[in-house]
Amino acid sequence: MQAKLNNKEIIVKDNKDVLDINQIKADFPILNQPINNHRLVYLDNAATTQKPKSVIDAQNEFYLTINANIHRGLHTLAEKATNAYEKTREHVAQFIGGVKTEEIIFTNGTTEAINMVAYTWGEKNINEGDEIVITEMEHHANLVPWVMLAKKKKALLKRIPVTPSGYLDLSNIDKIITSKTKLLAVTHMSNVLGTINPIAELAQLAHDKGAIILGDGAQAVPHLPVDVKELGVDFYAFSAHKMLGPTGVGVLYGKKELLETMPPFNMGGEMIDTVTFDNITWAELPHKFEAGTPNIAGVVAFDETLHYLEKIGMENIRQHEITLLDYALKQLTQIDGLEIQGPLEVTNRGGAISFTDPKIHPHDISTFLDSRGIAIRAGHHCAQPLMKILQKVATARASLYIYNDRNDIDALVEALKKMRKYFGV
Amino acid sequence: MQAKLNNKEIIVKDNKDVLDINQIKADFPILNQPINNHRLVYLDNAATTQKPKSVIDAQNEFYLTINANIHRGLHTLAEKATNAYEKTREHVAQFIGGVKTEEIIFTNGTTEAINMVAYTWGEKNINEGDEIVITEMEHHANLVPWVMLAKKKKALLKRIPVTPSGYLDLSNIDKIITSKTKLLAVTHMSNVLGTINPIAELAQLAHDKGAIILGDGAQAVPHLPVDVKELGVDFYAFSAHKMLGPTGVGVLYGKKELLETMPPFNMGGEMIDTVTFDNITWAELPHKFEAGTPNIAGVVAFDETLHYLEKIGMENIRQHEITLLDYALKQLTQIDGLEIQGPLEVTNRGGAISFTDPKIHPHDISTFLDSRGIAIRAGHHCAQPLMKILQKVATARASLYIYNDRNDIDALVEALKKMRKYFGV
Amino acid sequence: MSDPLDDMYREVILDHYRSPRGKKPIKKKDIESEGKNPSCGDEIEMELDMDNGKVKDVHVNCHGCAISVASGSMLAEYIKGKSLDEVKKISEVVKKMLKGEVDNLPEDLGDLDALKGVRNFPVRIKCALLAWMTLIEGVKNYEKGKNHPKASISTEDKEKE
Amino acid sequence: MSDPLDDMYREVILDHYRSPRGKKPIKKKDIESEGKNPSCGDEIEMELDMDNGKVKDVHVNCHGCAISVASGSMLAEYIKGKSLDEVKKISEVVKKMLKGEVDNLPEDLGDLDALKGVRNFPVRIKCALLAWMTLIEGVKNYEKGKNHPKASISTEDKEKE
Ligand SMILES: Cc1ncc(COP(=O)(O)O)c(C=O)c1O
Ligand SMILES: Cc1ncc(COP(=O)(O)O)c(C=O)c1O
Repeated sequence: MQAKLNNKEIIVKDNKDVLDINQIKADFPILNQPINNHRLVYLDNAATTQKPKSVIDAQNEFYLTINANIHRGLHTLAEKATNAYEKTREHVAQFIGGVKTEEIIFTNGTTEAINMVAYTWGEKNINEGDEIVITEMEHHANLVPWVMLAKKKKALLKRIPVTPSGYLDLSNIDKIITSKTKLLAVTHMSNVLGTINPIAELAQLAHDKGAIILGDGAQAVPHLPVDVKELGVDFYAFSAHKMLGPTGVGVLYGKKELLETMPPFNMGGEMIDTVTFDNITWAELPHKFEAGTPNIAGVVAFDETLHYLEKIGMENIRQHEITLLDYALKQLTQIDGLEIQGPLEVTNRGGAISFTDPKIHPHDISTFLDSRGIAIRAGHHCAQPLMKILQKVATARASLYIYNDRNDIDALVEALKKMRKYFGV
Repeated sequence: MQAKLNNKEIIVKDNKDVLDINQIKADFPILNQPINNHRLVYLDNAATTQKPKSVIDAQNEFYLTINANIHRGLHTLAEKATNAYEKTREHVAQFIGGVKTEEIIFTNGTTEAINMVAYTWGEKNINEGDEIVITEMEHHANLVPWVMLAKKKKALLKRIPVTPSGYLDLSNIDKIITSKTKLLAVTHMSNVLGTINPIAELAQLAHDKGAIILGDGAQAVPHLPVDVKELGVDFYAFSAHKMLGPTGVGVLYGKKELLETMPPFNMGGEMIDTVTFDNITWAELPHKFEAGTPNIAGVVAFDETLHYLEKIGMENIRQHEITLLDYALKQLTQIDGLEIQGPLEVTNRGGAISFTDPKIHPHDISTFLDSRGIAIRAGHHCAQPLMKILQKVATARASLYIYNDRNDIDALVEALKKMRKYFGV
Repeated sequence: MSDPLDDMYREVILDHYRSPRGKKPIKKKDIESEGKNPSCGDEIEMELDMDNGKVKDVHVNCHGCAISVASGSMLAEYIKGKSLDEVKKISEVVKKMLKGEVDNLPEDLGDLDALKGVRNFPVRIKCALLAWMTLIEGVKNYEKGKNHPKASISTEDKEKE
Repeated sequence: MSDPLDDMYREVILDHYRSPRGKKPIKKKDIESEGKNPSCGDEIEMELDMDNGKVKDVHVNCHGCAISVASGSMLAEYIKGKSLDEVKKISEVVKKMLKGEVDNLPEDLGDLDALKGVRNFPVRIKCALLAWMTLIEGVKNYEKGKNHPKASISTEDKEKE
């Protein structure tokens, strides 16, 4: 039973699930297993999500009926495989707001997508003295490539700070984004704090100074309705595995005008037009950026992933997470000694909840919770600079998705309440 | 029923299959379907291979029972997933001759593996005036990266020619590989001609001049027992999808001493040690070269792929293909007008058979065969320079694997015999 | 007749393939255009001798598969004597038909009708299109004025398609 | 007692965690070594005051999880008064035990025995190892001669492991 929502209106519902979670849970066979003699409570969704049966089946179906290499083949299977692969591209283009199909490039994940931009657009456009702007809450995937590019090109890396309550501090933004800025690379949603950043506003600021903006959508696309045209981003990257899809599939969206001027990244089959020993011309978009045999089965199964999400509805998913997040935060903030990182206003954040206990290391928290069947993540979450700013060596992180419900939160809260007693601190 | 083979002795058997093909065919459900009202005869194995049920099941099993992100997680699923992923790495290290596990880097395919070497080792070690040696029979994946690197670095790209009968012409090798040579990049088996190149000999020649050698094993590892230590290669690349494995998984083998001196390729999570905004230190091998979330499910299923191949035995697979190739060549050479490209000596070649008809374009050959259920490939096979040397715009290519038998060859031969009549030429 | 293969390789197609029209070189070349289909290796050269707004003579030289050769040959046969407007119109009609955007050719166009069978073989549509796209590009170029270089097209050029 | 968690977090481990030994800074630092566990963020600093071939005093400062802190604390308690040879021997024994290469500790080693429970939690073995690897590296460095800089180790350093 899916609730109808007023378009984009945000409602915190107190006593009712937006989604029929039991029905959804039934689509995920992995959830129906005991872990350490407890029901599995999977709260590590910011790391990777579980896959519904229909997505697993779609991948099987590909291998069992139409497996072939794509693009060059004239035989029946090759044609079917190519059509299925290209159908996903069209679907992705629709899913993120109706962009051109040739603006969608398949990669093996967000990390490769961002590196592709650094190696091609960055290599060509960043020069000595230029400025690249990132934020203090970036994942290493949207940080390390820019640190290294800045070093190599003698460009300046500047950063937008994070306020104590977990938001981007835009008070000095005029000093940070300047006419020297060439690129603003910013995460749409923080994987540590949950913060949803004002991408559209930042895009405007960047464009006003003649810079372009890359959005890291790894945590946003799975949890929010995303329209890259509304956001106004020039590049946008995300991973299928964080949104119920297969591992080894990612997407780089890039504006056609930009993609066309860029040199290719990896080189080999499919991405060339003509090749001699001296001279090479590149294939048209999007093929120019897809060298070699891609993860065909994964891309084909990603089509079903998008269908699954659409059937539930991204607005409903967002609404469900807000409601559950509200429920979770209300209880977690009551637990003795527990510190929550990141914004507490549910309408400005997603479902990644980082927390710490001054007396218990996050690893011990994670091990303790795991013994109760609860899967969370503990560590620096690939955001070491942010950890330093938070003055933590690590945090524990519980992160929500569509199959989580109040029972899962209750299990987490109950276990955390027993934890201090267990460790005797 | 698997024949026992004298170690590495090559025998052409006239009247007996080395493998129990019916039993093997039963492992591949996709083969059991009609294509255009005919039995599917899949002879496009050099492009990609079909997957046995056990490999498809292994991938399912991963998603249905232990799916989680790897390396950083402390919970039960994360630990199981990490162990499964790392088990494949150990298996691959064994499979190619017992190398160190940290010498095995997972990529998304051969193309990415070779580009990784170009972007890291190549970027660091190739300088103006240096020489890179390739051959005239390279696939674009082992050609375009070197053409572009040579251009960028003002290095000289030299090539080992191909003889009319399809072998590397080593008569002037002393003039080609010189003390200026830094890298020899050569395919172990040609995807167009089938030729198996003398990698060990070439490695010796390269090393004598102080150069290193990269072997493109995309066509060799699926079809031959390969021991990279015996071959003496410094780098070696191959793809899972061409050896019954999942799409989106490849391997770069690199000697530890080399990998250690190389800068990383893609940057992000998993491949760092410590990160600040100014300074970054890299993780140890092999993680330094595996940024972001890899194709976990694919890599895990690749372990089962190797088990499947080992159960049959790489020696037996080679023997089966030689026997079938011998049968095929004997008949194909009898067909009016058909020209075979590449060596005719079965012991020096694998099962990729390129052919042309002076009166019928390869595309028409392929369409005609497809209407009879026979899947072959027609085109330049990502080897445009070789096509020029062969003076063909394209060839038709039938390529064998373990599930092919004499019935498949008979179907091909019978159809080809009818073809000229059909086109009235 | 149930074999879709026969629907593509109709006798008239095979006839054009075996003895392509427009093979004879021409002297006066008002329109010059070349096209290629990189994934297939098909290549075509085309020259038109224009007289008083009409196509006086055509030379087509096509290396490729039966479909691309036959398509080029039919083109050569069809456009001879036609006005530039008629040429442009028929090119668009054939393009639309091959891409499945219209179902039938509007009038009786003789041999060209045989190209319909290609639609059942999506990967071969490019082959049939090559000659027509090369023609369209050549005409476009011609209309821009005399000093343009030879027109050229690749079937993988999305924008020009 | 069927919960393996209790087998790792034994009372003696939790006791060392709550009140770690070797916290007091020392003046004479003959051996200095630091270690870290980058994926966890665990960090340890260790100093040894050597006298006549024996460990006269130890200072261990560990920021990390219960296991790494307890392991460092037990180390501090155990090695005080031991000869360098004994220190080296016990370090290797603990390393082997944690990695599952030997089943039991050879003699009665008091609290150290409690570290066995960690073996059921493979991802936590690194945490227990950290202090011992840091010690081994410091001793190695010390034996090379006086002028070596402070030893340092990371649990992700394959070679040093
Ligand atoms: C010899 C050779 N090298 C490289 C490749 C590229 O492999 P992949 O497309 O899996 O990256 C191929 C596959 O066609 C090949 O045959
Ligand atoms: C915000 C953010 N960016 C990038 C990534 C990297 O994604 P992937 O590992 O799929 O490449 C992640 C995943 O952890 C993330 O949370």
